[in-house]
Amino acid sequence: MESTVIRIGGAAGDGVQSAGLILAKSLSRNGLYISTYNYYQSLIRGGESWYQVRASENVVKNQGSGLDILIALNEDALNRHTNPGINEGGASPLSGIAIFDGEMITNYKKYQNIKYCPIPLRDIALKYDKNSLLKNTVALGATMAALGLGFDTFSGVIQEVFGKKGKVAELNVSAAKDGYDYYLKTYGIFKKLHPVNRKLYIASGGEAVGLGAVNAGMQMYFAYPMTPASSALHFFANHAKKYNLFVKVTEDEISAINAAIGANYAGVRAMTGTSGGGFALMSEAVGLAGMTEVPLVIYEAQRPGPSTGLPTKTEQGDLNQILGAGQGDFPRIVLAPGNVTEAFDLAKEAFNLAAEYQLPVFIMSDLYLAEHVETLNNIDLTYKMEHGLIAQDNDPNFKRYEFTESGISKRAIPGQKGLMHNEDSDEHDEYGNVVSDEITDPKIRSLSMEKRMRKLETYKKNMPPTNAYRADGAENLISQWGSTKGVVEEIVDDLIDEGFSIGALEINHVYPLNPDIAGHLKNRNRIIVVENNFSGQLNRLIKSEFLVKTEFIGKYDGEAFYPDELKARVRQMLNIQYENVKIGGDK
Amino acid sequence: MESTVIRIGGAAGDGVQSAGLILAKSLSRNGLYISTYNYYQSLIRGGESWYQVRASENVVKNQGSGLDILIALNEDALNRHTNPGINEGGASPLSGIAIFDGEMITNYKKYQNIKYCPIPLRDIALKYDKNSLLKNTVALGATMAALGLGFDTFSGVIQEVFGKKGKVAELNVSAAKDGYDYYLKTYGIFKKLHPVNRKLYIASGGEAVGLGAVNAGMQMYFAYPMTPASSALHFFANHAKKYNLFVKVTEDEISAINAAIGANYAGVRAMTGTSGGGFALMSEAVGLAGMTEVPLVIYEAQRPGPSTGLPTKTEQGDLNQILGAGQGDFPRIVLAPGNVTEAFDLAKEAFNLAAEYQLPVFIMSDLYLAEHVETLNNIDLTYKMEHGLIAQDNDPNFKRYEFTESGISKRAIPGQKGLMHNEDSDEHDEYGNVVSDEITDPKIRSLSMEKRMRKLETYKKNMPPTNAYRADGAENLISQWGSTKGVVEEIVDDLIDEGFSIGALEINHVYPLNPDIAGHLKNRNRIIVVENNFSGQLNRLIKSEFLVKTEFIGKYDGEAFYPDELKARVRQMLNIQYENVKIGGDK
Amino acid sequence: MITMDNYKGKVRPDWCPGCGNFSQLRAITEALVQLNISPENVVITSGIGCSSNMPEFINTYGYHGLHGRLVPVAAGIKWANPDLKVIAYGGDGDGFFEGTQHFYHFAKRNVDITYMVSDNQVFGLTTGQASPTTPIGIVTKDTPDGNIEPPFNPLHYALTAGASFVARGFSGDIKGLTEITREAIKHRGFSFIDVLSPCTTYNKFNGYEFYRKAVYKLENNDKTDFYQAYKLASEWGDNHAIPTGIFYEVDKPTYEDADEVISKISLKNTDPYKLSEEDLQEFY
Amino acid sequence: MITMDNYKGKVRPDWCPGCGNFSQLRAITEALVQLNISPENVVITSGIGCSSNMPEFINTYGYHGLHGRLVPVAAGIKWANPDLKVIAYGGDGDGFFEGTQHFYHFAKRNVDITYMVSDNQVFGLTTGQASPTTPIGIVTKDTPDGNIEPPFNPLHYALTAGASFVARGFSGDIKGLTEITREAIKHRGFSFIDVLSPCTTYNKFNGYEFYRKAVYKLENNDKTDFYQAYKLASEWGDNHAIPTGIFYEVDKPTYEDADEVISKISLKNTDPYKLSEEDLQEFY
Ligand SMILES: Cc1ncc(C[n+]2csc(CCOP(=O)(O)OP(=O)(O)O)c2C)c(N)n1
Ligand SMILES: Cc1ncc(C[n+]2csc(CCOP(=O)(O)OP(=O)(O)O)c2C)c(N)n1
Ligand code: SF4
Ligand code: SF4
Ligand SMILES: [Mg+2]
Ligand SMILES: [Mg+2]
Repeated sequence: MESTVIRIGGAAGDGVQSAGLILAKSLSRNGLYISTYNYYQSLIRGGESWYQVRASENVVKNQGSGLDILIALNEDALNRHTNPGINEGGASPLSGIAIFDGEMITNYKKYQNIKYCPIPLRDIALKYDKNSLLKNTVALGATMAALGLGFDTFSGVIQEVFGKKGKVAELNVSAAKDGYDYYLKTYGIFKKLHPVNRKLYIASGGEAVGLGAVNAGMQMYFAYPMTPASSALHFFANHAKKYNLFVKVTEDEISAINAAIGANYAGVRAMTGTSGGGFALMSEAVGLAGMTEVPLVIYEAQRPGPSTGLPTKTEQGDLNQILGAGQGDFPRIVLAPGNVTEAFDLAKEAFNLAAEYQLPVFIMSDLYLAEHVETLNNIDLTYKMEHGLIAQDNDPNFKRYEFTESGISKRAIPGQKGLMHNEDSDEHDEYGNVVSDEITDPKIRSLSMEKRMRKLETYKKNMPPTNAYRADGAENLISQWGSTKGVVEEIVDDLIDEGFSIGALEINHVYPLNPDIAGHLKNRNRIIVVENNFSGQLNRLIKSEFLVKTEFIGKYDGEAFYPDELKARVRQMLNIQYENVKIGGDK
Repeated sequence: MESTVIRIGGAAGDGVQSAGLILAKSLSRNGLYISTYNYYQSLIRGGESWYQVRASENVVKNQGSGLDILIALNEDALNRHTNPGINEGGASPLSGIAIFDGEMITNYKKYQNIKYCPIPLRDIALKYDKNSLLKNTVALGATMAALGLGFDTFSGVIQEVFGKKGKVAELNVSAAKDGYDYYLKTYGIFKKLHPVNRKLYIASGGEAVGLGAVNAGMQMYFAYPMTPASSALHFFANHAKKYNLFVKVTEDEISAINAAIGANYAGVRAMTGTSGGGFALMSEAVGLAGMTEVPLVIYEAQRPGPSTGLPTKTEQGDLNQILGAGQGDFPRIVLAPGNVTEAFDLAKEAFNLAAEYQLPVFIMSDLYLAEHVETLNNIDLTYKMEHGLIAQDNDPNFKRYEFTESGISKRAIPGQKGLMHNEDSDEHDEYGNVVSDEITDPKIRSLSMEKRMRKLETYKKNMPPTNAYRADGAENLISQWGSTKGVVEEIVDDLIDEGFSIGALEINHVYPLNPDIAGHLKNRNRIIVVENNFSGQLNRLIKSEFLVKTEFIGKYDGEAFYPDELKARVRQMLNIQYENVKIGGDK
Repeated sequence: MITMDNYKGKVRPDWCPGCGNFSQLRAITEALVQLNISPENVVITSGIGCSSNMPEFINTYGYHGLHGRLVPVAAGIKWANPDLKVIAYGGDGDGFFEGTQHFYHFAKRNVDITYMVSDNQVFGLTTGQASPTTPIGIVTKDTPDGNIEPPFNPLHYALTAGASFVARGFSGDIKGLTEITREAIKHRGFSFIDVLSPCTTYNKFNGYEFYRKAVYKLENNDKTDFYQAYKLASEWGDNHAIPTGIFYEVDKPTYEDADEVISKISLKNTDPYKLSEEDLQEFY
Repeated sequence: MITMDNYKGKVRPDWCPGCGNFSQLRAITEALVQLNISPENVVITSGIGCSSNMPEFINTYGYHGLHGRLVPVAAGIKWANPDLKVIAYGGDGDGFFEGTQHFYHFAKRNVDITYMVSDNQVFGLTTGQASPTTPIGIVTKDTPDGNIEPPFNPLHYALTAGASFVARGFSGDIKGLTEITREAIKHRGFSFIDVLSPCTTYNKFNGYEFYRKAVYKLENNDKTDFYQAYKLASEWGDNHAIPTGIFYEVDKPTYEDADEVISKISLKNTDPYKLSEEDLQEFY
């Protein structure tokens, strides 16, 4: 797909990320689709950091391979991103123009395929401020010129971003203009992008989950800060007053989830969110929600484990944890949005599912999805809030856990007249009374287990169909879940162009698996499961559920898949003779 | 198998359990194998409770079906256990003799196949103590008479049990003798058991894990009390002084596991233990041990979930939780003893595995196994403590996390000279230095992941062969894990006698699955997986690993399988035409 | 008019004869009746333990959750719906071991709930292990050589945390306990009551007899004097040396008062915010 | 003779310029040197946070574990091997939020370890959210409308718990901090040091300037007077109103002294018990 990739590289503290965001916004305001990638360290200052924006007239599904424009804020960045030997977990080295301060950065190796465009960033910035803080703005101005875009849209963004600071905005606009003019005059347009007249929104996955939750009527959020779930926390905190949200950071994750359970039990939509380590602490309470049948939405943004792992990197390694959380068998639903737009949509869906089925519903994201910014595609703000089954006040026949065919029983909300009852983490009968107090009733126990588990059977009948992508009649199928959607779909397009017969299957309803997947898996030559983890956690689930042979492609170096990288691996797989997958070897 | 089942039924607080233990001990001292079953409520007083002892000259593999002698301590117990319609989760009603106080219990329904043997228990007891506390002892005396066993062995047990109380022991012996004589005189021997001249030991699974751990050199135990893990805690606490054990109950399970990690890191064998809910809280720290490669043995005694569930009942519902505990992929080993003897053996094995592979090793038990008492079979106290790889003091080339072929690297214990290093929950390089601080190294990250995960491949090559039972050439195979071993093996014997071609496969090394299992699964007509849970958690693992069709038999009413019950279900399955297992239906 | 009958639960309490929890059930019920509160507006949350079985035995809304987690659940409910009276009722193991952190932080926040602990100085439900309040030297199932863990002082803990109402009751004095409970429920802010509650089965050291002789009632203490309260809470002995009653009571803003949103509206009774196209503007 | 060089770590600290943690690294190292302790006999455990990266930067045994769990890890090590000096070093979020319960109960047990908190009143590593010690009103990433959570007083907490050594240091006074640290390490029992440690990046409210003017050194305070210590710990203000130094120090038995087993032997240096046939007798 025709697209342009611009990368800003520097050290932590250099303002790489905010410059990147301005760039993304500016391109988006030109009517271009964008997708970004944020590379940083678990470190406050120093360390390497970079931010990449990919833009196109068409929907941009991932951060992209290739690199057209590099803004290097220090020497290290210039050398690193131009060196063809260096490959940051799949990112491409530069083949295009390098924008940098030629007076500050002098010691670098020159490569043939690169046009070096030094600009006196600091000198220009010094005109406006003695600390030359506006260097980045100058460089961004130059970039807009290199892309042949007009100055006005860009200057609008600058004004908005620095607007609160009045004078500061003005200075930034002037500095940007100087950069813009200098570039145009000195080097001329590098690669012309064409603005499209349409209004596009951009957001990170964390913000999109937040927007979706608010759209779904969420009124309370409980959390303990943890990267990369914090983008949602910050979204809620920043919008608490505007959206009437109660946002509470508790002393730990255990408290957060128990408070969220209390709130949902009391009839208000509440969510909790965390990353893998914090979620581990929550796992006991997941079972509590499962047993007492309290609706609960849990947002889990993954980062590479085990343990503290790589706190600022990405991975999809927590599916086993989510599926295993809490002792004993109980129903749960796991959703995994494939991109920012789906993050919004599935957050909305999650709240209704929780209310209708009265169980814990997970929204699984990961650092890549949660923190990178992308164009929101077809945002629909309409929403029908499903309250699920609620008993009528004073209903004389009310049984909180009635054994129904669907497995779903009527709830009663504290404050409702004449429906006082007990919700119990101990096994209980239809009324909520504990079955093991005087004498255990093995029969009732079995019926209660079956009643709860039946909810999944009911749900399976009502699940939306699984998303197949160009998979009709394809000999080969790539299956994925979560944030690898975009990269998989893009390489499917490319591989079809190369003559391969291949399609994709996006499993964004991860648990329970939709029975319709069986049909999608049938009659394929090979089934490749792509996951951003080591062991193939979805792969294991697919195999146990559908007993099909699969091949697995994993990535566990902390970075997301890049299209070229993944394409090469899939192509290689398709080119070798199909051998029986070794039984028991899912790696 | 020829065996005799004796059951004592009463209310919580009636001393049912202690009477049962005396009975078990007395039969064991007669050289008989025994196995018991303990049925009680999560309630301190009142409520129904019973204790069953099964005895035989041959190895007794489970609690047994059938009921030969009932000691009913109250009316409710007499009526309940004689009623053929009542079936406590699989337990048999009485078909034999009922011993009870005919003056206290008068209101009961009579059944044909039962011989009613009223005895003035209270009157006899009153001779020795005005509160008639010795009733149970009188009844036990009667039982020994009914079984045609001599009085002396029994009286020896009584003396030992009440020995500390001097006079009390004497009174008990006299009361027992009265019961013995009364029964013999009035009713005569009911079913003669033949003492065998051999010395047999009996223990609960919790005690056996404790003994095994001590045998393996465990010196520290950290826990927070939780049924049914407490039998191990109490064992350790009671033997702390004798065995030089440091036993600490901490403020919560999180503290317990972290302290155990500290202790193991400091070079002392330490264990932590809990049940499912407590384990949920520990799950974050499991990943810590995995990442820092600290040896750690975790004892998890399951009870029925979800959540608080049935705290005094049994189930095998935590396998998913154990396999999923902790974010990200890291190696772990899961052992699941099939009986009390294996609990001892696998506890010993667990500590060496933890030390050799430097990872978390689980001993999974359940309430049935942990709390019921059984004959210890071939206890071997010899032990070779494997310390695993330890660096030499001042080794200049020491790399704590060296990338080795086996995946195992040398440890260094604090206090060792010249080996100071950092063990880190963040991803680290071979030296233990964090890889993400200044710049993340995707390459090192991948190598570290692979190094850790390689330990499982190394281990798979060294695993002991999987235990098959009469499975050679059998058309059908029952596979199981943990405490269902005995009941499965017994019904295999019976079904073979009935003419079926069937064998059993005991998977007591549950994770990773031994590759040799593939061979065992080959060429079977049907593979039946039996688990004491709802969803078939091992079944799922087998299917994903070996891609074989299986049928599942689950039990989730809080009780263990009884042989007759399970036999009937398997027989029925074998008798119906084999149909393809519905794909995706593991229930 | 609300009567005791309105609160009568459908399940008969299955505590052991003489168990202190019976008194607490009685005291809570009486206090609610005296305050004329309707059962549908009361929620009792609990942890896991003998004490925590309470919600089954009283006709209110009940949430019998996890060991140690009753306080955050209670706060979640209160924050969602300020019209409810929320009482967290649990054990000493429950609240002073497993839930240590929540007790402190929610007391500090001065959330408007009542937290009552049935302090029997032992783990009851798990059949008699040492609890955080078990005295030194006591032999229990997990301390066969005598407890060596220094006991936890619940009143000191609550005071230091900043609870605005701190009291101690005794199950043997239902009248006194009822009064304290009533005041606690009436109190605006975090009210904490530690109840000396005999466990007739597993606590063979401090039972009714001991306490009857040991306790005395606080009178004329300055309930706003923190240090006086703290010192009184240090008193312990066998001859009328254990004070009962309200140690500390001050009027201060609750967490709910300070929060921008719930100080103004009840979330339960307010429709959620409706997102509009305009709200997307910041993402443009 | 041990010198600073013996403790020089292989990894250069990557804290921000001016970060308070540099001072604590210095103070701990100097204290260990002054006490002539060999690096192989020191273990530093930590949680997760900027502060908790410490073990990487010093040449001792280091265990960089989980957020909030450094204290139980430290105790486990000490109980296994009494010959080691064990220092737990973490953040305020780490110790006063996530690890609240452990701090209290291990202090109560008076385990012989040193616990130092780098109290920067903010979550540093997660880029600036409110911590348990953030003052009311402060705007942070997760309190954009100003913090309303009442701050946690670490000294009160440690005192109430029963820590036998309670002190406060200031990163701007390395000499004073070193002295306190040395005394804490020497102290037998649980020693706690709260260090006022500026976060130059995220704490824009209480930095070096503020503290330089605000702190003063405790002199002639009666370190065995609990209430004096408690009252001193309540003092806070901007004009030499914040006391630093040792607030409380008493000599009392440690948990290890009370335990039947480890009061007598070092488990690390004792062979595990060897089971014999005789031990099976009780199972006969
Ligand atoms: C996470 C967890 N850990 C442990 C338990 C086991 N458990 C149940 S009740 C209890 C202690 C009961 O003591 P307490 O809280 O004092 O209540 P009491 O029974 O004395 O009223 C424990 C440890 C549990 N249910 N959950
Ligand atoms: C269980 C868990 N929850 C949350 C986090 C995320 N986290 C990492 S550091 C930190 C707080 C850091 O603040 P503090 O403890 O004060 O240390 P500082 O960085 O200020 O030194 C948090 C919340 C985590 N790593 N683990
Ligand atoms: S064990 Fe103790 S606390 Fe529990 S019900 Fe019986 S008397 Fe009450
Ligand atoms: S963010 Fe603050 S605490 Fe963290 S290293 Fe920087 S100055 Fe230190
Ligand atoms: Mg208690
Ligand atoms: Mg901090």
